[in-house]
Amino acid sequence: MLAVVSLTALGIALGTLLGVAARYLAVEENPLEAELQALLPGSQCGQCGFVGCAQAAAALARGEASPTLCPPGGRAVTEAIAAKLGIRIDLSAVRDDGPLLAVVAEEICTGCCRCSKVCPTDAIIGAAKQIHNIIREACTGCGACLERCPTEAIGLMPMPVTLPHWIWPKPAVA
Amino acid sequence: MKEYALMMIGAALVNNVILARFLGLCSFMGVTTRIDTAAGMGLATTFVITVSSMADWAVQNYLLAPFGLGFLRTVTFILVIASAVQFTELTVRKVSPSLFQMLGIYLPLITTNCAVLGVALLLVESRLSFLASALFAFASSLGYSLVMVIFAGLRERLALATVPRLFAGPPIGFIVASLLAMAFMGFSGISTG
Amino acid sequence: MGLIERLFREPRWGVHPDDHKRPAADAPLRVLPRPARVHLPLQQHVGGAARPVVLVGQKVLKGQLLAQSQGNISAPIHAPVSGTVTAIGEVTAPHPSGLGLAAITVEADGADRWIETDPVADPFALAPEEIARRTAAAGVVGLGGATFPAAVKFALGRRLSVRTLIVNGGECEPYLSSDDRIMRDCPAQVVDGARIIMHAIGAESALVGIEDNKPEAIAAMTRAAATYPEVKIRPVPARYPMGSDKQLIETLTGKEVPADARAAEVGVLVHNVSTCAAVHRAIRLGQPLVERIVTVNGGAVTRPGNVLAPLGCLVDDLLACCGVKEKPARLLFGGPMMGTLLPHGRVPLVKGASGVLAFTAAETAVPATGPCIRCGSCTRACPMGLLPLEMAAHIRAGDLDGAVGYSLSDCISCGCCAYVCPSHIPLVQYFSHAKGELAARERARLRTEAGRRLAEARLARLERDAKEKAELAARRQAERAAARARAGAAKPAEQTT
Amino acid sequence: MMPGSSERPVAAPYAATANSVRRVMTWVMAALTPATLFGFWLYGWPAVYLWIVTVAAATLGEGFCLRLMRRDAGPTLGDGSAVLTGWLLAVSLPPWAPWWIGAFGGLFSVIVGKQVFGGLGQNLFNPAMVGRVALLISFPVQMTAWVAPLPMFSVSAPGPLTGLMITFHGMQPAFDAVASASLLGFAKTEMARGIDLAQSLLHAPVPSWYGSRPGSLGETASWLIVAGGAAMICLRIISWHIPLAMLLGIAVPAALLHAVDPACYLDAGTHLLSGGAMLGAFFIATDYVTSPNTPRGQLVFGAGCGLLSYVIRTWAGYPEGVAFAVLLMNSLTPVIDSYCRPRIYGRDRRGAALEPEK
Repeated sequence: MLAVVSLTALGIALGTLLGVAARYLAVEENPLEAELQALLPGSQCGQCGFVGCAQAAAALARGEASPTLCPPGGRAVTEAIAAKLGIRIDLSAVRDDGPLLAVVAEEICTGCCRCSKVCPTDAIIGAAKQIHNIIREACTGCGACLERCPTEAIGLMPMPVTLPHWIWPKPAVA
Repeated sequence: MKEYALMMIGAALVNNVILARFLGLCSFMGVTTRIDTAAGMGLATTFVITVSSMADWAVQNYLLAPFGLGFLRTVTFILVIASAVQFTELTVRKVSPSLFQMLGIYLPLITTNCAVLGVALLLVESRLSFLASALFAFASSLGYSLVMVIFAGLRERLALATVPRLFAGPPIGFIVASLLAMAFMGFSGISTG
Repeated sequence: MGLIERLFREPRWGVHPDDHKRPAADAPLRVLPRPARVHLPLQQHVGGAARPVVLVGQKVLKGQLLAQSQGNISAPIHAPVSGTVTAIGEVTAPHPSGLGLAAITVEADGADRWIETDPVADPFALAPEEIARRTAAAGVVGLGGATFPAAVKFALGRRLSVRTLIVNGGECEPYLSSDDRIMRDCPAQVVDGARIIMHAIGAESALVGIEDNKPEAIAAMTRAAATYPEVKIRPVPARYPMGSDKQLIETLTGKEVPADARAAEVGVLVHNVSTCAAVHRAIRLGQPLVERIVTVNGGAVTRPGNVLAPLGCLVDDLLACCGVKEKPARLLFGGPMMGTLLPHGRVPLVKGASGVLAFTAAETAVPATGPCIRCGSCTRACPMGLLPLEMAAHIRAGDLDGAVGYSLSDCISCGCCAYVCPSHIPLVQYFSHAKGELAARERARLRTEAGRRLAEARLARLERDAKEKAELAARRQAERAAARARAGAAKPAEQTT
Repeated sequence: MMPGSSERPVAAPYAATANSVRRVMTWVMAALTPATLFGFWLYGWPAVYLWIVTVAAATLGEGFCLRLMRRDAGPTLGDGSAVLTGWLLAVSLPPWAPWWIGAFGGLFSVIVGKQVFGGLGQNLFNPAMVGRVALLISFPVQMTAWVAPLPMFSVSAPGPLTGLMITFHGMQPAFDAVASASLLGFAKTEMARGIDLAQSLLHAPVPSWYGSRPGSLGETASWLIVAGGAAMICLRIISWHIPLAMLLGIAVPAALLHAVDPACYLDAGTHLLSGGAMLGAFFIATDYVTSPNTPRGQLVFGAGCGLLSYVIRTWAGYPEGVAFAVLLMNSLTPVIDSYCRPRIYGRDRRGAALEPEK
């Protein structure tokens, strides 16, 4: 009896203390989801399997998706998400061929305008019956246009290496 | 005075919680990937050990011993420790959200860190005075923090080393721990001598 | 050096490589025989590439503008020979990648006819802005290797009211002696150029820092500057990288340039001696920058020395002029410490190339890389006070952010660390790799951000479109309803009538 | 691409020092040679054999590990680091220790102390001291069996054959050299028996000025070790920071406590000249891999080594603390390194950009 009473008393006392402390030390919930969404490309391309970046961010925040989910974001986005979530991942597993660009094969393009309607960043220009073109600076390489093209005139290719973009190779480890 | 000093050195270095008593190995291997994290963990655990040891001393001497409730010791001690951990968790979350994130699951797990309960139980056995037990607990946890920080530094360097695949990961961690324990054996004999 | 000195007067930074400057430095200046054609890359400077203003097939005179500057930081390109523009296309860039670079090719006609120039008799009567304008129009850039447009620096100096001009005659790179040569052969031009720059930026004094391994240059410059008390010749200890801006400023003035800040913010501006001479020619003679002195040196060269060569001539032309003992195993622009590796000899001479080095296979042989033994040689040698061994260890493990934490951004790539490393670890390559990766990452981030903005704009547009369409539809419907109502109203009226 | 150059371009600088790991190791060995030769002379043939066994064990251990990892053993063994590890271990052993002490120590040093971490440059603890401490706590009897000096070629010294017997067949009790004690050990046991230093030192083994005293194989000739260390400092193989800080770290507390109570505490000179203080300060604590690499860090490290040596010698159970102190400070090296960084040009100590001074 004494044991029960003393234990209960102790528990109540400590619980009260903690309750008071919780009130004084309260913090707002971490707005993790919004922060994650800010890291994602935001092009809503759907390659991750979610409807859009907001849904992907929500899944990431719930821990239901892997940080490696975003192909257009590449390694950089994966790293940023992993850092935000505080998890370590093996980055070597993430395929990253560098940024990709969509290119239009001019001899096959029929100027149907279907691709430009789905491009999430409005990177495709061209009027009906005109050969379409892609603005390099705006293309995120998401590939949404690829499936839309009835003549398979669009392909992805790695961004060409130019002088200012050239990187010294990492020295071979002895 | 000299006895206190010797006792504290003994608790911190000679009978180090981690390296000589092999307590708290979970957090020793778990949160020592970075010096900052390990130092944070050390601080949090120092606080928990010191506070809960003092509280446990009071509980032991004014509640359990007078009423003959020795059989409730473990339960009550864990209750006290859990409360202290909860408090620490709230504080850390408020003061340093990044540390909170880095410590992750290991912060609430201080509750089950056997170093905490171990020190409290050791104190019961040694029947020290309140001041002495507070100092003993504090010194023990300082020794814990010291080893945590040292080990985190070593592991930061190990992370950059090209350890053979056979030993990479936990094996090399334990080898380092054993070498560290070997080095700490140099202190043996201080408190008794 | 005495034992006691070695023990107690340990220099705080840098290395002292074997300088190999002589006999090339002592050989009299030669002039390159006029090449048959020259290739002028449109980007020979920091900043935006120049935009061509000539057409293929057009006849040009020596000194005629070929491409004008584009953007705030840029420099024009002029024809170094008279002749015909034969192509505007790609040539191999002076870059280890061997990638192409847009260039104008001029076929020399052999006449070397100068375009009409506009000399200025008294530059000190000109407004400083006018000097900056003329310098910019002459295409003068930093000739020490940085190739920053000189006129942009003038404007910066004026804006931040710089009081001291530092003339960099350090030339600390081994093998190179083009600055040495220009100080020995035309000290008056250098001093005059320095005084013009002082006028242009409003500086009160000029300090000429010359490494003490060039006694002839110090003597010549002292003589030339004797009549101008504001120009002071200051010998500095020969120690690499004394020719680096930050180290020279600290040695001469004791001031330290804060991290991420420009030298002008501590009241000094640094210009190379060759740049001074080029400014002199641009203002006094009205001649644009079309030629430069370049050191041709290295074990594979028969008659090493300095050559006055038109820009755009090929490295092979320069080597042919000085003779080659054996096929060079490595070609460099600049010195061995920071120079640029060239993919082959068919690379045009650019404004920033102070030397062409041709090394034999024996000279290029390096011992195999070993593991880091943490000896700390690199730390002692680093003129920036960094920890190269830690940065390299983090980069090797793929932890670029860790390297950034060790202040990778402060690295000046001087090469001291890799030079002294007893394990011959290519530390600078690690750092260059990491800097490139970080820049690529930043580009990717900006790209992602731009993509997001575009996507948001598109969504907003689609929404607006849908809304407008809905409104339009609603209005149409309302109109139709109104019309029907009107018609309905008319009908009964009809019926009633 | 240029003829002769590979597909991957090599970055500047295209010049390199003549310095190499091998040269560094060779100089350290050269600096260690006089003290070692002195040890050979002082303790006779058994010392020579022990040295050979230890160095051979370390080299073989390294070669074996490299073979296991299928790496080319040639260049790695050629840099001399394994030999140096064995050598440093050998000179810190009791000169008449049985062969298996040297063999076990050499193998343990190189395998557990170094190769397990990935080889040269990756180890966290000084390999020689790892071996020494492992031996000391595993075989305390053999590791504290000191002999009185019996100079080679002197009448009572063991000859080459007897030396072989001593090293490989256990000690011969016929020699009166056996069962001597080092001064530190002597003082410690006498103190434990309640005899204060003023009394006990009267009949303590007297150290001679040139190092003829019982002790480790190569630790006794302090003057030769200091000479070797000074040579290394002049050659810039090591900097002065660690040795000076470490010797001060021992001498200052020793002098202070000796002044307070001469009956309880040995004087600073004795502390500096006995045990492994000198060898530790110049050859062991200065190991590149396991010591900090900034001057300030090295001062902290050296002082820590000295202080801990003194603490362990004076209060802990072991008579000699240099090896433990070095290992303990080795473990702190990463922490020291991360807090003692050099000031970066243009930044203050904390890494913030300086204010521009006009």
